[in-house]
Amino acid sequence: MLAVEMRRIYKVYPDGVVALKGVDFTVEEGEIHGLLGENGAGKSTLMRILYGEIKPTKGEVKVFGDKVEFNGPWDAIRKGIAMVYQHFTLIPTFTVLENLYLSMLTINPNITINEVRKLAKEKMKDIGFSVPLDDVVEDLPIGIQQRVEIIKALMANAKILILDEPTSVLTPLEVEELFKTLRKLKENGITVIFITHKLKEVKEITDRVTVLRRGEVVGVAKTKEVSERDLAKMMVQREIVMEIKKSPASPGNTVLRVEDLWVKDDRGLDAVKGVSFELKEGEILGIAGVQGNGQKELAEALAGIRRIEKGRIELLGRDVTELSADKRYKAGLAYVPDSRKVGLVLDMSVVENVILTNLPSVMRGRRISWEKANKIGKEIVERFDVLVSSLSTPIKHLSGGNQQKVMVGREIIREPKVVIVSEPTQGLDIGATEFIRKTLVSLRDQGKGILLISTDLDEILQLSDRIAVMYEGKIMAIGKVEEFTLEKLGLLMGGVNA
Amino acid sequence: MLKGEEKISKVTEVLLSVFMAFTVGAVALLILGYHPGEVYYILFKYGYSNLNYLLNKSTPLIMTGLAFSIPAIAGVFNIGGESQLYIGAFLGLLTAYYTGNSILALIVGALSGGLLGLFVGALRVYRGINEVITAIMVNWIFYYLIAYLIAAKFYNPEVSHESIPVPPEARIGSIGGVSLIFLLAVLFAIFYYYLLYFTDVGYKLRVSGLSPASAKYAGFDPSKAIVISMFLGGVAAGLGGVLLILGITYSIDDTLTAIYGLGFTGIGIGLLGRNNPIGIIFSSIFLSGLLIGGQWVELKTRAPPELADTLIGVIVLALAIPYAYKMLIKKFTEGRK
Amino acid sequence: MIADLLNILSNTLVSMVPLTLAAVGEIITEKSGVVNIGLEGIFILSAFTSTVVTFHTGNPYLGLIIGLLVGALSGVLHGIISVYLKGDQIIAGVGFNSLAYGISILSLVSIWHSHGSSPSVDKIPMIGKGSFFVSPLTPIAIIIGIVVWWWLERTPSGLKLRACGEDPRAAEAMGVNVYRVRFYATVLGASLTGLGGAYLVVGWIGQFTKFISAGRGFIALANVAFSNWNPLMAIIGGFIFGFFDALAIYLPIKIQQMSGRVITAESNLFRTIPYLATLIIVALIMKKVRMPRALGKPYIKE
Amino acid sequence: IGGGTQTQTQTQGKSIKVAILFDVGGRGDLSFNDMAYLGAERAKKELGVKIEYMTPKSKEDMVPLLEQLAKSKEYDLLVLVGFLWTTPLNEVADKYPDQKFALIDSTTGKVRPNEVDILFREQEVAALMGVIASGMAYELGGDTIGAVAGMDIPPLWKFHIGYLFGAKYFEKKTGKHVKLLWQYTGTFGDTQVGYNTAMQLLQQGAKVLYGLAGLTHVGMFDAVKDWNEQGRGKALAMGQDASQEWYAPKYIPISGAKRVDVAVYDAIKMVVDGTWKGGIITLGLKENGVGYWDLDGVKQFAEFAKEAGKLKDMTPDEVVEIVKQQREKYIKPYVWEIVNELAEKIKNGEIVFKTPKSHDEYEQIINELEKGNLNAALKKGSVE
Ligand SMILES: Nc1ncnc2c1ncn2[C@@H]1O[C@H](COP(=O)(O)OP(=O)(O)OP(=O)(O)O)[C@@H](O)[C@H]1O
Ligand SMILES: Nc1ncnc2c1ncn2[C@@H]1O[C@H](COP(=O)(O)OP(=O)(O)OP(=O)(O)O)[C@@H](O)[C@H]1O
Ligand SMILES: [Mg+2]
Ligand SMILES: [Mg+2]
Repeated sequence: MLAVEMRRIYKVYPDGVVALKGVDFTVEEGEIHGLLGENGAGKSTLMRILYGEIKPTKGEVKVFGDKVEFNGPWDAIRKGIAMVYQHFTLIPTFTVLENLYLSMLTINPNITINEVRKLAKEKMKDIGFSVPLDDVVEDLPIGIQQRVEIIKALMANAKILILDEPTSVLTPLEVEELFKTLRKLKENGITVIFITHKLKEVKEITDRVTVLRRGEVVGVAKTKEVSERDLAKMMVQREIVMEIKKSPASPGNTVLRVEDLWVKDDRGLDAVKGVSFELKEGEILGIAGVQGNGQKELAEALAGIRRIEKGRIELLGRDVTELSADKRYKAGLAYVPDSRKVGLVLDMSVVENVILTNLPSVMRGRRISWEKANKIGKEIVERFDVLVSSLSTPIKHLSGGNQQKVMVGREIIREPKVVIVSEPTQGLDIGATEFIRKTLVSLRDQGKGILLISTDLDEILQLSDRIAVMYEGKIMAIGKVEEFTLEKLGLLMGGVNA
Repeated sequence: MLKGEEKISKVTEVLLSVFMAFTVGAVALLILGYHPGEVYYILFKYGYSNLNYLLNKSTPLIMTGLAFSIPAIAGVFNIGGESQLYIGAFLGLLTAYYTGNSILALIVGALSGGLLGLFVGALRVYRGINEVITAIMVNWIFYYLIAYLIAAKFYNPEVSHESIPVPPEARIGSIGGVSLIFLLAVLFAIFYYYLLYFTDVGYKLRVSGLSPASAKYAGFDPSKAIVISMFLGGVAAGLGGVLLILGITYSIDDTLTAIYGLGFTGIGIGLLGRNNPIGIIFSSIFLSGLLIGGQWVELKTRAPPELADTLIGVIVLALAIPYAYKMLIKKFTEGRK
Repeated sequence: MIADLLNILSNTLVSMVPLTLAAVGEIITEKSGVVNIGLEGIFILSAFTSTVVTFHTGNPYLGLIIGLLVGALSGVLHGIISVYLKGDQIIAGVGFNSLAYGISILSLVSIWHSHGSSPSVDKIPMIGKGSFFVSPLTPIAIIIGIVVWWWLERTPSGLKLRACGEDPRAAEAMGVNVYRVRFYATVLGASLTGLGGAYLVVGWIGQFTKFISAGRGFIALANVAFSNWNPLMAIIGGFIFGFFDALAIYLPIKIQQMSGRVITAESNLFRTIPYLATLIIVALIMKKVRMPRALGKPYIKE
Repeated sequence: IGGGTQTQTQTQGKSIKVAILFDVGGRGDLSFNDMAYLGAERAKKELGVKIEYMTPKSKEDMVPLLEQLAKSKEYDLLVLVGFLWTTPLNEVADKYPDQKFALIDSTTGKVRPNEVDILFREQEVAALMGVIASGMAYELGGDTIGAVAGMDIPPLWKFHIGYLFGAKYFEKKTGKHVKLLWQYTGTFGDTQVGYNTAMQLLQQGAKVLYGLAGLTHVGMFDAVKDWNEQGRGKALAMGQDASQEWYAPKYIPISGAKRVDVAVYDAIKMVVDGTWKGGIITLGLKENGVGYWDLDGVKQFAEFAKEAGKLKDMTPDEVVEIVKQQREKYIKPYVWEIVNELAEKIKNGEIVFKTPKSHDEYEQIINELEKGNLNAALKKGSVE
C-alpha cells in the first residue's frame, strides 16, 4: 500500500518562484524513502505541502489511500504525519518540555504536562539519547535542539516521519544512533521520508530514492540498484568527483595566535576554558568536536562578537583582543557563522547582504556605493553559482543552500588573511560542497590561514592540515592530520583521551 | 532598485489602496446618511486647493512622521514624538525670543528634541526600560511642565494667554508662494532618506532593526542603533516643533493647543508612508489635506466635525492592509493569464 | 488623616480598573503576537454604547455586558485586519482610534443632540463605608487579572497562545492554528478593554463625555510594558498609577487646606507626579524584558 | 438671568450669512462653544440669517481658515468664539477691512471698524456665586467651599478672583469664616479627573463645589451625587456658563450664567439691523451678560435637555420644582440679601473688578484676598 501519493504537484510562491513543476511522488508504507536533490530543487517545498504547512498551487495528495486537503499541520499530524524541519520549529523561548507538551496537545488535547514528561523520558530511553527537559531551547546547541525535534516527532506516534536534512548538524556517532533509531522505527512499520544531500547516507539507510532537480522528478529508484555515482549524476546532470586534490601545506608565519582564552556562553557558564593555539598562513586548522563543546563561543570570541573573560588574541601580529568585530574584519579576518539567521539579514535583499561584513570596501566617503556593491554581488552569484533571479530579491526567498553560498562567498571574495568558517557546507548539495571545499583549499594555497570548525568529520579529515579536537571547552588534542584516524577522532570528541 | 515590473505593481498597489480606502469611506458615509459625492467634493476642493496652508500644515507632520519612522526602522517604537516636539517648540521659541536668530532656534529645537529622544533610547539600552512606557510618561511630564512654564514664567504680558512670541526677525516666511518651512522639512526628509539608504549609519540602523543578531555579527552595535535612531527621530520631532513655531503659530498658547497631538498623528503618517522618508512627505500631504478638508465639510454640510475623524479613521484602516491588495492584484493578473 | 488615606485608596481602586482590565486584555492579545494600540478607541466606543443601553434599560449590568460585546466586535475588526488580512497592526490601531472617536460622537449627536456629553445613567453602586468606597468591579478586575495569568502560564491553551507570539511558524508546525489563536486572542483582549470602557461610565461617573478615555488607553498600553507582559504585574501597575494619580490630586488640595497657600500654575507640576513616579518605579524594579518575540509581525503563510 | 426667548420681528432684506468659528475643542463643552451655538441658532430663527459652523482642528489652522473665509467674501460676519482666536484675528483683521469680525470672550485690545470684541466680566458672576456657595456651605454645616477648575488660563483667573472675593465678602458681611479650596485639574476634558478631584475636595471638607472646567466638572457633579447617596455627607454643586441644574437638580441648585449666546446674537443683530460699530464691549451683571440662572433659564435648559431626550424620568417643570425647593432650602434670605446688595453695587458701578494682566498680578490679587483684603480685587470702589 502507498503511504504517500502526491500527483502532479505544482507550487508557485507568491513572489512568482515556481518551486515545483508537476511532481509525482510516492512512498510505500514501511519504507525509508530518500529524497535527493540540489539546493533549491524543491525538496523542502514538496514536504511542506505534504505536511499541510503550505498548499500546492495544483495537484493531489493522498495519504494511506485517502485523498487529503490539509488546512494546516494539525490536520497532517492527526493523519499521522510528523516532520522535522531543516530550520527547527521549536519555540525558542520555551523549555524543551513546554515544546513537547505543545506538540502533544495537538494529538491529545487532554494530556497533562506530567504525562508528557514521563512519555518523553520513555522515548529518550528507547532512542538512547537524552535532552535536558527543563532548559530553554534557545540556550541549547543546535545538535541538541535537533534531538528535541526527533523526540517530538516520535512522541507524536507518527506513522509517516519526514526528516529534512536531519544529519547535517549531527556527529557521525549521533548519525549512527539516528540511523539505528530509524531502522527500529521501520521495524515498527513506520514510514520515513529522508531528505539529504549525502549520497552515502542515501545508500546506507534508504530503501528507495526520488531525485528532484529544479522542481521536477528526474529519477526514482530502488537504492540497491543504483550507485552513488548514478545518483550524483542524476542530481546535478554532470559527473562529480568528490575528491579534493590537495598539495602538502607549506605553512608560513603565524597569522592568528590565541593565548589562554576564556569565554562564557549565553547562560554565563564557562564555555571556552583556557584555549591556546596558533594558526599559520597557508594552513587549514580543523576544529572537530560534538556541537556544544565551546566551538561556537570560541569562533565568536575570535570574531569579536563575544566578550572575552580572559586571554589574548593576536591577529597578523597585532593584539586585537579589544577590537570590535568590524575592525577585525577590516584587519583581515573573515567569519562565516553556522547560522544563516545570524550571518544574513533575511529581510534584506541579496545585495544588501553582500555588504554586511564588507561595508568599508563599498564606502565612498560616507556614502555607500551601490554600483560597487552590485558588482560584488554579481561576482558572488556568478562565481558561486547562486540560483537567484535578481540581486534585489529578498534573500529569504533563496533556498537554504543558495543562502549559504552567498554567506560563504561574501567572505571569501573579499580576500581575507584569516578565515574562520563554521559548518561551511551545512545544507549544501554536493556540487556546491565540492566548490566551497576547493575554494578553501585554494585560499590556503594562496597563503591564507583557515580555521575550519565542523562537525562533519569527513570534511575535517579531507581539508585540514592540522586538527584540534574540542571537548567541554578545552582542546583535547592538537596535531597533524596524519596523526588522526576517524576512530581516534571519534574517541577524542567523546572525551576519551586516546 | 526595483525592476520595472515590480515598480508598476507597487504603484498599482498604492493606487488600489487609496481607491479602496475612498470606496470604504464612501460606504461609511452612506451608512451615516451623508452624500459621499458631496462630502468628497468639498473634502478635495478645499483640502488640497490652498497650497500654502496645505504645505504648512503638513510640515510638522512630516517631521513627527520621521520621528516615528527612523526609530521604527532600527526596531524602536517611538511614541514620544509628542514630547520631543513640545520641547523643540518650546526651547526653539525661547531661543528665537531671546536671540532673534531663527537658525539658532532651529538648532536648539532640533537638538533638544534629539536629546529627549536620546534619553528615551538610552533608558531602553542602558536600563532596559521599555521605550513605550518611558515615552508615554515623558509625553505627559513635558506636557504639564511646559503648561506650567508658559502659564507662570514665559507668558506674553500683552496677550496673557500666550507665551512670549517669536520676534518678527526670527519668523520664517515663504519664497515664491511656497512656504520655506515646508521646503526645509522636505530637504530634511530627503536628507534622512539619503542617510538611511546611502550611508553606513543608515545601513547599520536598518540591519540592527531587522536582525540584531546579524548586526552584532557584522560588528554593529544594535544598542548604538537604538540610541542613534532615537536621537535622529527626536531631532526630527524637535525640528518639527520649531518649524511650527517659527513658521506658523509664532507662540504657544497656555492650553498647548498649538502643539498638542502632532506627535501622535505622526505615527499614522510614518506608517502610511511605509516608514520611508519620501513616502512620509506624501502621506503627510495626503492626511493634511483630509484634515483641512474635514473642517470645510462641517462648514458646508453642517455635519459634525467628527464626521471627518470617522472618515479619516476608515480611510486609514483601509490603508492598513496593503498585503490584501497585493493578493488581490495577483489574483486578478493571474486570472487574466 | 486615616480618612484621607482611605479616600485616596478609594480613588486608587476606582481609577485602576480600566487601566488593569485593558492592560490585561492587551497582554492576552500581545502574547499571541498581535499588538492593538486601539485601546483608546475601544474605551470610547464601548463607553458610549454601554451608556446608550444603560440609559434605555436602566440596567448598568447590561451596559457592562454591551461594553464587553462592543469591545469584542472591535477585536473582531482588528483581528480580521491584522490576522487574516495581514495588515499593519499599528496603522489599524491608529485608524480605529480615529474611527471609534468619530462614530461615538456622531452617534452622541444624533441620539442626544449633544456634542459633549450624554445624560446621566444608572451606575453600579459603589460599596463601602465611611471614607472607603469601591466599585465591585475592582475585585472583579483583580480576579480577571489573576485568572488570565493562570490561564496564560498554566494551561495548555495559554501555552498555545504564547507560542503564537513567540514563533508563529514553529507554533504552526506543532499544530497550533496560529490565525485562529491570534484572532481569538485579539477578540478576547479587546473585550476586556471594552469592559473597562463600559466601566468608565457605569462603574465610575455614570455619564459619557467626549474625551472620556483621555489618554487612558495609552496609559494602559504603558502598563502592559510596565508589567513586563505579566497580568499580575498589570494589576499592580494599575494600582500604582491610580495611587499616584490620586496623590497628585490630593497634595495641592491638602496643602491649601492646611496652609492656605493657593496653588495655581504649580498644579501642572503636581500633575506630573503619576508619570514621574511610574518612570522611577520602572527604573527601580526593571528586570529583563520579556516582550513576545513575534509581537506586531503579521504571520504570512505561503 | 432669564431664558430670554423674546420673539423678534423677522428682518427683511437680502439674506445675511454668518460663519461661527468655534474654539479648537468645538461644541460639547457645556460652555462658550455650546452657548455660542445657542445664540447663533436663535439668530437664525429670529433674524432669518444663514448660519454655518466650523471647528478648527488646531491653533495652526486658525489663520489660514480666517483668511480663506474673509477672502471668499461670502460671509457678512465671522464670529470667532474663544480667546484662541485673539492673535489670529489680530493678524488678519487689517488685511480685510470689508470683512466684519466678532471676537467673543476675548479682545485683541485694538479698536477696528470691522471688528467687535465682546467679553465678559466673569468676576461679577463668580463673586455672587462665592456668596451663595458660602451661604449654602453653612446650611450644610460647614465652612469650606471648593472649585474644580480647568487649566490655569486668564478667563479662570477672573473666576478665581470673583469667587474668592464673594466668599470673603460673605465672611465680612456675616462674620462667618469661609475657606476656599481651589483646584486646577489641568484639563477641560477629563471627566474622571473631575470626579476624583471633587471626591478629594469633599473629603477635605468642602461642602459646595463650583464647576469651572467644562466637561471635567461633569465628573464633579457625579461625585457630589455619589457623596450624598453614599451617605458620606451632604454637599452641593454649582455649574457655570450654561444652566446645568437639570443634570441633577437635587444636587445642583444653581449655576452661574455667562451669556455667550447673547453676545453672539447681539453681534449678528448689529449686522442685521445695520447698527454695526466696531469696538470692545464688556458684558457684566448690568448688561445681563453674566449672572446666575433664574428659574426661567433653568426651565429653558431643562426643555432643551428634554427635547434631546436627555431628561429621562422628569419633566422640565419637575426640574424647576426641585431646583426651586433646593434653592429655598439652602439659600437663605440673608444670603440673598447679601447677593442682591453686592449685585447692586456692581451694577451701579460702585465697585469694579480688576482684570489681571499677568499671572503675577493674578497671584498677587489672590494672596491679598486670602488675607482678607477685598479691595485688592477692585479697580474702582472699595469694601469696608
Ligand atoms: N517562501 C518562499 N518564497 C519564495 N520562494 C521560495 C520560498 N521558499 C522556497 N522558495 C524557492 O523555491 C525553490 C525551492 O526551494 P526549497 O526550499 O524547496 O528547496 P530545497 O530543495 O529544500 O533546497 P535546499 O536543499 O537548499 O534546502 C527555491 O528556488 C527557493 O528559492
Ligand atoms: N549600530 C549602529 N547603528 C547605526 N549607526 C551606527 C551603528 N554603529 C555605528 N554607527 C555609526 O556609523 C558610523 C561609523 O561607525 P563606527 O562604529 O565604524 O565608528 P567608529 O569610529 O569605529 O566608532 P567606535 O570606535 O565607537 O566603534 C558612525 O557615524 C556611527 O555613529
Ligand atoms: Mg530545503
Ligand atoms: Mg565601531
